[in-house]
Amino acid sequence: MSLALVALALAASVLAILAVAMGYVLGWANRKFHVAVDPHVELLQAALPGANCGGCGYIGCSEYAAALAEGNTTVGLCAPGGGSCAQKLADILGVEVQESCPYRAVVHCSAHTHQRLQRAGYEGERTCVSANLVAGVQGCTYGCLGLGDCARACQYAAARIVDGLSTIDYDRCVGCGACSRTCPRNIITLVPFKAERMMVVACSNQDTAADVRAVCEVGCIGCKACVRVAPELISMDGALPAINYDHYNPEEAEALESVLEKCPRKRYLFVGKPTPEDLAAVEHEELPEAVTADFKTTVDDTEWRG
Amino acid sequence: MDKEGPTALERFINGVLPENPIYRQLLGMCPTLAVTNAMKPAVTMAAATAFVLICSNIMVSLIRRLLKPHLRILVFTLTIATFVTIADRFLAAYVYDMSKQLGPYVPLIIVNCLIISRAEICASKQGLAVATADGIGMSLGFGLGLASIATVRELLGSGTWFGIHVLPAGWPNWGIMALPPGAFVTLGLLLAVVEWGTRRRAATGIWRTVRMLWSWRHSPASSSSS
Amino acid sequence: MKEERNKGGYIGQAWLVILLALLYGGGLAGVQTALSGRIQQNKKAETYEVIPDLVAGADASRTEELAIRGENGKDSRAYKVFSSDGSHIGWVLPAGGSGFADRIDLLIGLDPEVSTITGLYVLDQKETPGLGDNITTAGFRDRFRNAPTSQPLAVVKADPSRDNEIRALSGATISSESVAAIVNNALANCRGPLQGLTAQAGPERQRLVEPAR
Amino acid sequence: METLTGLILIFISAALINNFVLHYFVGICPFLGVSRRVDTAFGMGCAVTFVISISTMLNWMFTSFILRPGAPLPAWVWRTAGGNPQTQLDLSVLSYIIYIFVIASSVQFVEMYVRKFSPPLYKSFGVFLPLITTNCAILFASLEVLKHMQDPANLWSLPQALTLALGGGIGFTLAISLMAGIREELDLCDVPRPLRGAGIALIVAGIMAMAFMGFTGVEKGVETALTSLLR
Repeated sequence: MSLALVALALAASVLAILAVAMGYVLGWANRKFHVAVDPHVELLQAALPGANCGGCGYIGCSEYAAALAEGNTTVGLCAPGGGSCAQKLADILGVEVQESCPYRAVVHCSAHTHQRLQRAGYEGERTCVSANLVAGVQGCTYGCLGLGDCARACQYAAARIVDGLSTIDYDRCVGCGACSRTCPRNIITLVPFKAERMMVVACSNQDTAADVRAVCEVGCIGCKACVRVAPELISMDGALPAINYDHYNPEEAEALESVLEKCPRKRYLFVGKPTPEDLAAVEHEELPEAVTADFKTTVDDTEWRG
Repeated sequence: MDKEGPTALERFINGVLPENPIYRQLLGMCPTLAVTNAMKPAVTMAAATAFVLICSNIMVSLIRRLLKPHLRILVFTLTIATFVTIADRFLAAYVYDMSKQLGPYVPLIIVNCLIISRAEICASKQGLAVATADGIGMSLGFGLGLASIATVRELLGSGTWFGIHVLPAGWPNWGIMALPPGAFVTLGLLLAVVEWGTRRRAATGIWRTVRMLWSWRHSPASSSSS
Repeated sequence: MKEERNKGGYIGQAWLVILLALLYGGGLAGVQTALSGRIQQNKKAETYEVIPDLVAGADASRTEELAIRGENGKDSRAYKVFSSDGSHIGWVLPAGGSGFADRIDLLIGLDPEVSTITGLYVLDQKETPGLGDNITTAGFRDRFRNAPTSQPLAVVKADPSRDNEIRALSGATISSESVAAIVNNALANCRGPLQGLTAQAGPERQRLVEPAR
Repeated sequence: METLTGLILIFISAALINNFVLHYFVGICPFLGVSRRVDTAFGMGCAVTFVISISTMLNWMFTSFILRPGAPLPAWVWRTAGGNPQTQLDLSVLSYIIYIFVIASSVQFVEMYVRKFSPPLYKSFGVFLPLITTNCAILFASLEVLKHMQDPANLWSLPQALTLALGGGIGFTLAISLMAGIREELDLCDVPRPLRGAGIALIVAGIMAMAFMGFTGVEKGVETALTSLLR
């Protein structure tokens, strides 16, 4: 037979045999090495938003789904998913949703640039993590640097730098905790929001009164007035008061109001969704019309992976 | 395929400049660095990649309905490997010295991320016309990228362009340009230049022409069926 | 039920892969038979074009390819070169070895008695551009012409005093030494067998053998 | 003795002198993409070394029995088919398709195996495995082996092919880990706007390639040293 014919037949048959062999081996391996994946996990993962934001304390949605399947975590931890997602998870697992309040980010500093004293002219890299390495960049060694690491880290554009201070937009914040992880000074914590607006300690300076007054016009001087007013709610953590949110009861407003008047530096703030009065205050300002990107390519928003 | 999916013309324009495989998507880096020490090998590689990319896009979009999800990658690789072997044998037969100079980089087109990603993103989902247009556009963009890097490296490296002496004889040839470090640095700087160019997007005229094409495609009068 | 379909079906599932494998295997074999003739031609032509330059007065089309067993037990190819009137006028010996950066492949032209080198050609090299790759220039290759093969070639920086010394390329000493080393190895390995073949062919004119198609 | 020096030479040349990434430009996509942090880079390097060894071993077997000119299988088939012994039937045209087929299947097999038997290992570098099928370094190693199997006189044995694969893999891990270390420092530096991301990574890779170029020519020195040492 001619060389061409035999070559053709041999080539085709070698490839076909290889395909069959590999198909068989892979099929066998697929069955043999089949990892017993709990069917629930896929269903749970489908119900989760899949943002892998870490708000539930697990590395990603798949981790949270696996933990849910094993049943050693509660249903409502998914901050971005919110109530609807919690309900879906509960249906899959057949448990009822216990009421768990959403966690939101809170910045424990409220001094704007003009209120911070002894600020050095910092010309380095415009990121908090770099500025934090420089010793005398700012009088207060605890407070917010205002260079926007948290704003960059937030997937939901909830954290913004307003006049040098990181402020959280509670309409957008889902409590994923990305900002609290990136802040080099660790002054952003996640607080369980039992009500629309919660009272928080808006300072994290642990120094004595004299040092605080030297570096900040509004910092908490640790005078313990608040602890005397509401001992079971507030306790001193070093030189700084800390609210115990388990005992925090949003209904009994008068106790909270009394703490507010007693505090000489007014460092107890109510943070949360804007109240009707706030909205009325900004009624007359017209909003900048949203500029839509004129020429978008699929490449622009893909995270570059080389 | 749903009607408002990308039309053939849009995929073609996208492939050449806005989503240029080398400068914007950073795909197919291995051949880009390896063969661009002179124009002739770069153009040959671009032609070979074009042939493989277009044929594999056509083939994949033909059999896209039969594909099983978990065997998808295996089928793509087999198809691409076949067309690469055909291209390699064709080069060895008709352009032997170029095939010797390109050496192992012609078979390496098989694992060129550009071709597999186009097969995955576009060809296995779109119709024949869109897939072919995308193939042509992407290979044109890839060729453009290769040619630009090869021009810089050959001019600085040996003062020639396609072998013709362009720079004056007094030009000291930068031997480094033909060597690996030259390749890395040239590509890095060119990426920076393109990045800087696209940043000043509104000003440069080129984007106005592309936007005009883009708006022309949107207007109903001209929406030809893809 | 998922288990069932999977067990019986994993070859069934892969029917598309097998079908494509058959199709592509056939296609490639077809392409191979169509183009292999031309590729063989190119490979052979690459060596045959150079033979007239290596052995003066050679007629490339009459060259005959032989397989000889070298002293180190490894057999390699050798080309018996005939002039246009059919008389045996020399040998061409392919040789290869490690150069400065990567492998270097050479063709060495020798006279029938394998006593002097009549020419040298560099087939393939990846030496440093601008320095090492000057070994392909005629200037360097001609330095090997008429060098004796009795004792190994030595590479010297200054002007060669004895006839088996070759002047090195400025700035590419290691490349020059590598080329000389490759030539020495090839000659030491194949000089005996080649001389044997010439002697065995003997004085009468070598009958002309149709060169391998 | 001679084969030992040969193996050491192949290893050193694949790992340092002709480094897969910095000399032959293969495996650049993961080299630029995954080298953000040293631990992920090292994980990627180990995954590549592991897969490159397995696939090169399998591909060596296919090459030596089917693909090389004058391989036993086509010769036997050609004899039984009664073809004249003058011409030779060789299947080298199938080499690319068989190599990539073996690589894709072995990556899938390794992924299933690692997922079943060592979940922690799978958690650390399992995510890289699908990325490896489109990695040029794996195929390049098999192509190098094929290049050395063309001349029936001096064929490469399995140890030699395996050493090349291991050397290449370790060279790749070395280059990608060095790159990751440098790029972690780069995050705190003030890189000009257009150079951010790929631009600066390539320039740093260029400087690293220049450093690795210092190794060319070391092979001859090592060769002479080893031969004199072992004599």
